[in-house]
Amino acid sequence: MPEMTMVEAIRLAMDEELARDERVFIVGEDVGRRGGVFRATQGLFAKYGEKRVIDSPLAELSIVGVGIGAALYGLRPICEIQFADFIHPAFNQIVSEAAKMCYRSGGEWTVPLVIRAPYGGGIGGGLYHSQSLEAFFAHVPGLKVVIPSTPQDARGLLKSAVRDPNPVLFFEPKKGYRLIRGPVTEDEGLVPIGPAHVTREGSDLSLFAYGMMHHYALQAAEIVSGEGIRAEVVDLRTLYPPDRATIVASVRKTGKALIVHEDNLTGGYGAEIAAILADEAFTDLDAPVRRLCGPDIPAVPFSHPLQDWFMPNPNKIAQAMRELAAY
Amino acid sequence: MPEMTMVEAIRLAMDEELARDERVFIVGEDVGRRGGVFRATQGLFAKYGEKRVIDSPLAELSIVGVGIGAALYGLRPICEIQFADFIHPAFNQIVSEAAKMCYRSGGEWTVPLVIRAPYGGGIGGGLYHSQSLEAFFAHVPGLKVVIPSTPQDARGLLKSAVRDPNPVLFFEPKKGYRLIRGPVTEDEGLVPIGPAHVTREGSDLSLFAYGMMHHYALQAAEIVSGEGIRAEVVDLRTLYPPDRATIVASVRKTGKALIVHEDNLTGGYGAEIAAILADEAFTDLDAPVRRLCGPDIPAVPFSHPLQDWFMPNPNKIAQAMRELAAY
Amino acid sequence: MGERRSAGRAQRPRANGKVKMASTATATAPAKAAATDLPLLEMFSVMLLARRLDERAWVLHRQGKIAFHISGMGHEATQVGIAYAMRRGEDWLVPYYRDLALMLALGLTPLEFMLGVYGKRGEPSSGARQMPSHFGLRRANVVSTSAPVATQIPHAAGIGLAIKLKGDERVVVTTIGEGSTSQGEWYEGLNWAAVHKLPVVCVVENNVYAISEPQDRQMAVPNVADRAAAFGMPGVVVDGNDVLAVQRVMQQAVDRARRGEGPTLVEAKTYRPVPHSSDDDDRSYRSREEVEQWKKRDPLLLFRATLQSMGVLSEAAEQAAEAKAAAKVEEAVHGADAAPYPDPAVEGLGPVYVEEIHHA
Amino acid sequence: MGERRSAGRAQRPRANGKVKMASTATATAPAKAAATDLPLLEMFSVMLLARRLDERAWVLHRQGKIAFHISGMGHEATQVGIAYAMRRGEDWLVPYYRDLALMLALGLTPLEFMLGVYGKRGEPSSGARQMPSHFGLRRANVVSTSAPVATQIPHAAGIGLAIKLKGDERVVVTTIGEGSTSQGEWYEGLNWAAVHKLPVVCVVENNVYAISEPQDRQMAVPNVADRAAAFGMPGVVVDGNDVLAVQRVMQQAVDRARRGEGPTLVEAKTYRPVPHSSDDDDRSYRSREEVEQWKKRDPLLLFRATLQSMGVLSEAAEQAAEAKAAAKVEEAVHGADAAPYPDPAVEGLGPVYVEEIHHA
Ligand SMILES: Cc1ncc(C[n+]2csc(CCOP(=O)(O)OP(=O)(O)O)c2C)c(N)n1
Ligand SMILES: Cc1ncc(C[n+]2csc(CCOP(=O)(O)OP(=O)(O)O)c2C)c(N)n1
Ligand SMILES: [Mg+2]
Ligand SMILES: [Mg+2]
Repeated sequence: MPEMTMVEAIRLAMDEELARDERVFIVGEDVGRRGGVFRATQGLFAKYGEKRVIDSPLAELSIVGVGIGAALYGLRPICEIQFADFIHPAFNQIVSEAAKMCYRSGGEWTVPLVIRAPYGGGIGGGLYHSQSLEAFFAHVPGLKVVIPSTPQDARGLLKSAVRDPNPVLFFEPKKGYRLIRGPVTEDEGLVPIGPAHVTREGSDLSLFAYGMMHHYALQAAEIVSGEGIRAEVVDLRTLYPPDRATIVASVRKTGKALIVHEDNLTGGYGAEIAAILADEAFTDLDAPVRRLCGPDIPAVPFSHPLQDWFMPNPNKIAQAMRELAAY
Repeated sequence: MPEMTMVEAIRLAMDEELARDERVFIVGEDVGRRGGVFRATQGLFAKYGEKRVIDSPLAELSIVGVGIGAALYGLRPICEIQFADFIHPAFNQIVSEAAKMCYRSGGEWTVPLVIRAPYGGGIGGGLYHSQSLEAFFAHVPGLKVVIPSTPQDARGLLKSAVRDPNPVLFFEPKKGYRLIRGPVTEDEGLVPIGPAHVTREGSDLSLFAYGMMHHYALQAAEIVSGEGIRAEVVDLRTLYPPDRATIVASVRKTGKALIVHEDNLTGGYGAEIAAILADEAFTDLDAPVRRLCGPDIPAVPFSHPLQDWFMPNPNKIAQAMRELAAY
Repeated sequence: MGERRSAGRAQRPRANGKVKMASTATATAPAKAAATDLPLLEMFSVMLLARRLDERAWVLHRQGKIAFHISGMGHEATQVGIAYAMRRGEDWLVPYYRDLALMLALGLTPLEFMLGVYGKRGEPSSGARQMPSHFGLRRANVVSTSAPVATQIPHAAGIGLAIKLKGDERVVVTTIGEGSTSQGEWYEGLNWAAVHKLPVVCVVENNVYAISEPQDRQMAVPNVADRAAAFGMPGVVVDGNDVLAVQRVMQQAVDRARRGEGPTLVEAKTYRPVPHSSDDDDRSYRSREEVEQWKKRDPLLLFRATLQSMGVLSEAAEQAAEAKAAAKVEEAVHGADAAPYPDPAVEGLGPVYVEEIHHA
Repeated sequence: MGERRSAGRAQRPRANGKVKMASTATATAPAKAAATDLPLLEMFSVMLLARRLDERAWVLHRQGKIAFHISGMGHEATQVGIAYAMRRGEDWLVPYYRDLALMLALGLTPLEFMLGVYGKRGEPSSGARQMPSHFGLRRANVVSTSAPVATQIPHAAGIGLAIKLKGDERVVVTTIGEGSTSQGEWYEGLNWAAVHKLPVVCVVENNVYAISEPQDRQMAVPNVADRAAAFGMPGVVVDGNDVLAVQRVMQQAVDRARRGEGPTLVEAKTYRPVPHSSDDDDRSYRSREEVEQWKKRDPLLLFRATLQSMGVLSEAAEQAAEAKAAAKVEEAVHGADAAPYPDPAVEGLGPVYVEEIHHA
């Protein structure tokens, strides 16, 4: 079983899908000769040519809008947004158009589109190259929102996204592009969109996370296991629609929940997890539902001490776990 | 004390602010001669002229973007978005620019801007003239998000918004524009941005709502009061930053919470309220935190039976209250 | 000639929003010659049907039978001219809410339109989920459209890109109001079409107003077609009240696109003689005299006169067309009146997602 | 003449992204005449300082002392030409990330720049909250800028609107890359400026590439200035490597704006001789030969030659300027190196909101 990095797994998934289905094409800024600023599409332009890997104008709303049009015609576009932070110009196309097309036409028109966007902080990117934007979109019926945290999931979920008849927003934890290595199976390796993944079993409390934070959660769980705290870790993977059953089942077992994300606390994705638990797992809860998130400031600041202060990390998570376990 | 409708109170507030401060101006589609499609600016063009009430091109991102520029120069723009549903093209300007300007410049540059937008369903507007969009914005540090539910609050909060040195998103419950009448005091009538308002005291459960839903909540509370259920009703008014203290204090007293909004349930604003309660009021909760919201479909459908099915109403709320009270 | 390149003589809207219409005196002569291949009476009938249906919708609204109507009145020549330059069953359309005549020409039935107006089950655009006239018709390659203006333009570019990538010999036509060309969406979509030389024709139905705002609140150029220079594509102005002139200009643009020579921006100058929608009151922003002026250039009257002068439209034929339209309208209203409303458990709940795509 | 109206002879970038530069042989002669009023040596010194600071930032990056650098190299003539057409303390600027020379000309100190590059406390644009070169300088009327491209253009229009509404005699200048003109934000912002005849000058610093994408991936017109036709404003192409030509064109545009005659789109054709940023590797998208070509048109060398031929720049004066620049760079690096980092409790926590506005 080959080992590879996140970005290699993502590239592999696109390579496989381009080879499998001639309707698939990639469109975005610098995805062609340049192979993408993170090299996610490296080599694909040379291999598949300029009709399959298309350098777009520097204009996100039309990257998505043109993708929608091509999808309506029957193609399977993969749109790359260079940094998630630059997805906002396309907000109207994503929320008003891609997400609502199926419902508004009674299923007559559908948008089989993937939007890939590197997201997240800790890479010295400052306010506009570090954002976590899942909360904006994990609220939009008609969209699916996926965040993988391992190479195997990245490949398998991206392939599923390309084959999905609905629009899928695929946020990639860019800090993990090269940092995270892992095995990738040699089979088709599809991972279904929908189910969360319990990546560590435990009985004392449940840790919910995704993307880079899922790795930190696992590390934190390891740290506190030496102190006798048996944490269960759930990699949410598909944020929208949320996998309510897995989330609730975990807290049924552990009675305590800590949710971790990089995005701001207030109105963040963790709020929905907490709300699900406060309703559906109410009688199982033995402690307040806790959230460890980015502070409520506009985004991750640039200078290193500020960035470090903003970002959750294994030690901060471990500390929150200790407090929760002691509750 | 004069009685007036919501839209009259909103117009009055703008009239007063235009008269008070010559830096204030209005910009938006059809706000001039036409007086706005809801007549919110009626008469102001005639009274203040085309330099204070400016018909913009049909382009929301630049309505907001130009407003930001004018605010940076020292003016006090009130931008009207004709329907909240059409705010999405301006998402980038609001979220990347207006909200982050102050922080990113260390307070050197600030954006004293008001964005008014009629929102909400029940008016036969279908998918794109009925949306409730507060959840997208009540997650953005640097913005304030306000939703009034009475003429007095509408006037007082809008005047405060115009005087606020920060960008304020002011969502107006358009179904209530003419439906809701109420007294408006003859004094300055400022209502501070920030505090929620307990509009009915009760001890059995807390109802959290805003905009049109606040009225329905009051009506529902009245319905069930005959059955011996004493509901407390909280009009949230300022959604962001949320008034955590008032929210938690109410549930400290009642032990139960029902949150009502028109917007989709999953990832809606109610999730944050539930999350706050699941953390800070955990030991006070006697029942699951319940949310009564629009279903998770893209938006309010047009045809009347579909619209009625989508929208919360006093009876639906009363029923949810009975269930919660009986828990 | 009813059309001209945009660089030609300017047609500057005055501050009060009035546009001096280009004279069409010279437009009909060459049009007649070229028009012989066209099914002129059929075109007239579609325009007439659109007008009568539209008028009836206003009446239904006044009677309180329907909640909302947004009208295509005045735009019939532009739209039927567009339709008769397209290859049915081949070419694609990404329309906007005024395109009733265009939709009828492409196969929308009067009953289907009325079902939409009534918000009844079976309305093909959206199953009555959307407001009326938010068109879409899969069987006719007409893409579903929404309310936020200009979002359709990038879609048209994307369809054009897909046509090109697949090597199909198709063209995609998209329509939009002149006010909506102020949106960045319009600019970005047409820029794509130009950069990639896509088979896209964008028709701006310039009716002088965007709700209350006259053209000069939207742009500092006299013609929308002047904006084509920004993209490096041809821009053509045509008299939108002259169906044959529009048809001819569109045929050139569509043929050009099909030959792989790239997109064209067509501006059809017309007028909206009724309020923006049933929610609008246009008295605050324009005079009655200005509106009355329009009647002299009512596209239906102009086309009737042309056909009469060509000897194509006898009085009997016109009466027959009127009778047929009236019957169709009546039938549609009855059908829609009798039709059931959609059911929340069916049309309400979904589909938010699909499991499989059955088409395309 | 170093400039020309955009309708003039086309300067089509070839598919490989190369642009044939307009000859400036005729540009210097009239420039010299007009230039006598300008502080030529000062202008040269600013260009030189910008270049040396910029070079040092690349070195610091290679040494691992700083995390990121985005360069203005090659753009010095364009930017200093802009600055010397503006009224300091009066006119406003909404810049973009390449504008180091422009910022220095308007009063940013070398230390302030270096504090930004090091992410140190006291950096005036953002207190080191933003990445380096995301300029902003309240005391010089330079608005804070962000990373998403083109968002600054509507701001400039809004500042122009405010200037006009207040009746001030000011002009707002805004800069942007050619690739970023593909954004709807750019279109909408300039459209506003045109419709309302605002005192706005938009300068496109056309360096042929947007990261890896040559101009022809962004637009099907040979000149960005051609796009001015869409707005009904003048579009001017100028040799962006010729500081005096830029200054002259800018002076005309700024004067025009100040007279209330409306906005101008200026396209300065230049080149980026270095990678997009310290994160970029440009070898995948252009040849070394192409980059080498640039050296012949390095704006610093061109201006030096001009000044020498004018007899304004002696060898001694040049050496003095170099020595001064070197000393300033050294001092700035030392200052930044020694400066403290920002403190999360201070610069991290806020201000997210303000209670009161102390300015404007
Ligand atoms: C993004 C957006 N903003 C505002 C509106 C509200 N609105 C609906 S139609 C319209 C005017 C459109 O004018 P124009 O483009 O000229 O088309 P016309 O209606 O005149 O045919 C406006 C402002 C909208 N539908 N979408
Ligand atoms: C909205 C947005 N999308 C993408 C980016 C990433 N990005 C940064 S600079 C750049 C290229 C800009 O090219 P151009 O406008 O020509 O300016 P130049 O850098 O060449 O001066 C891109 C794609 C961004 N900053 N903002
Ligand atoms: Mg119009
Ligand atoms: Mg460039």
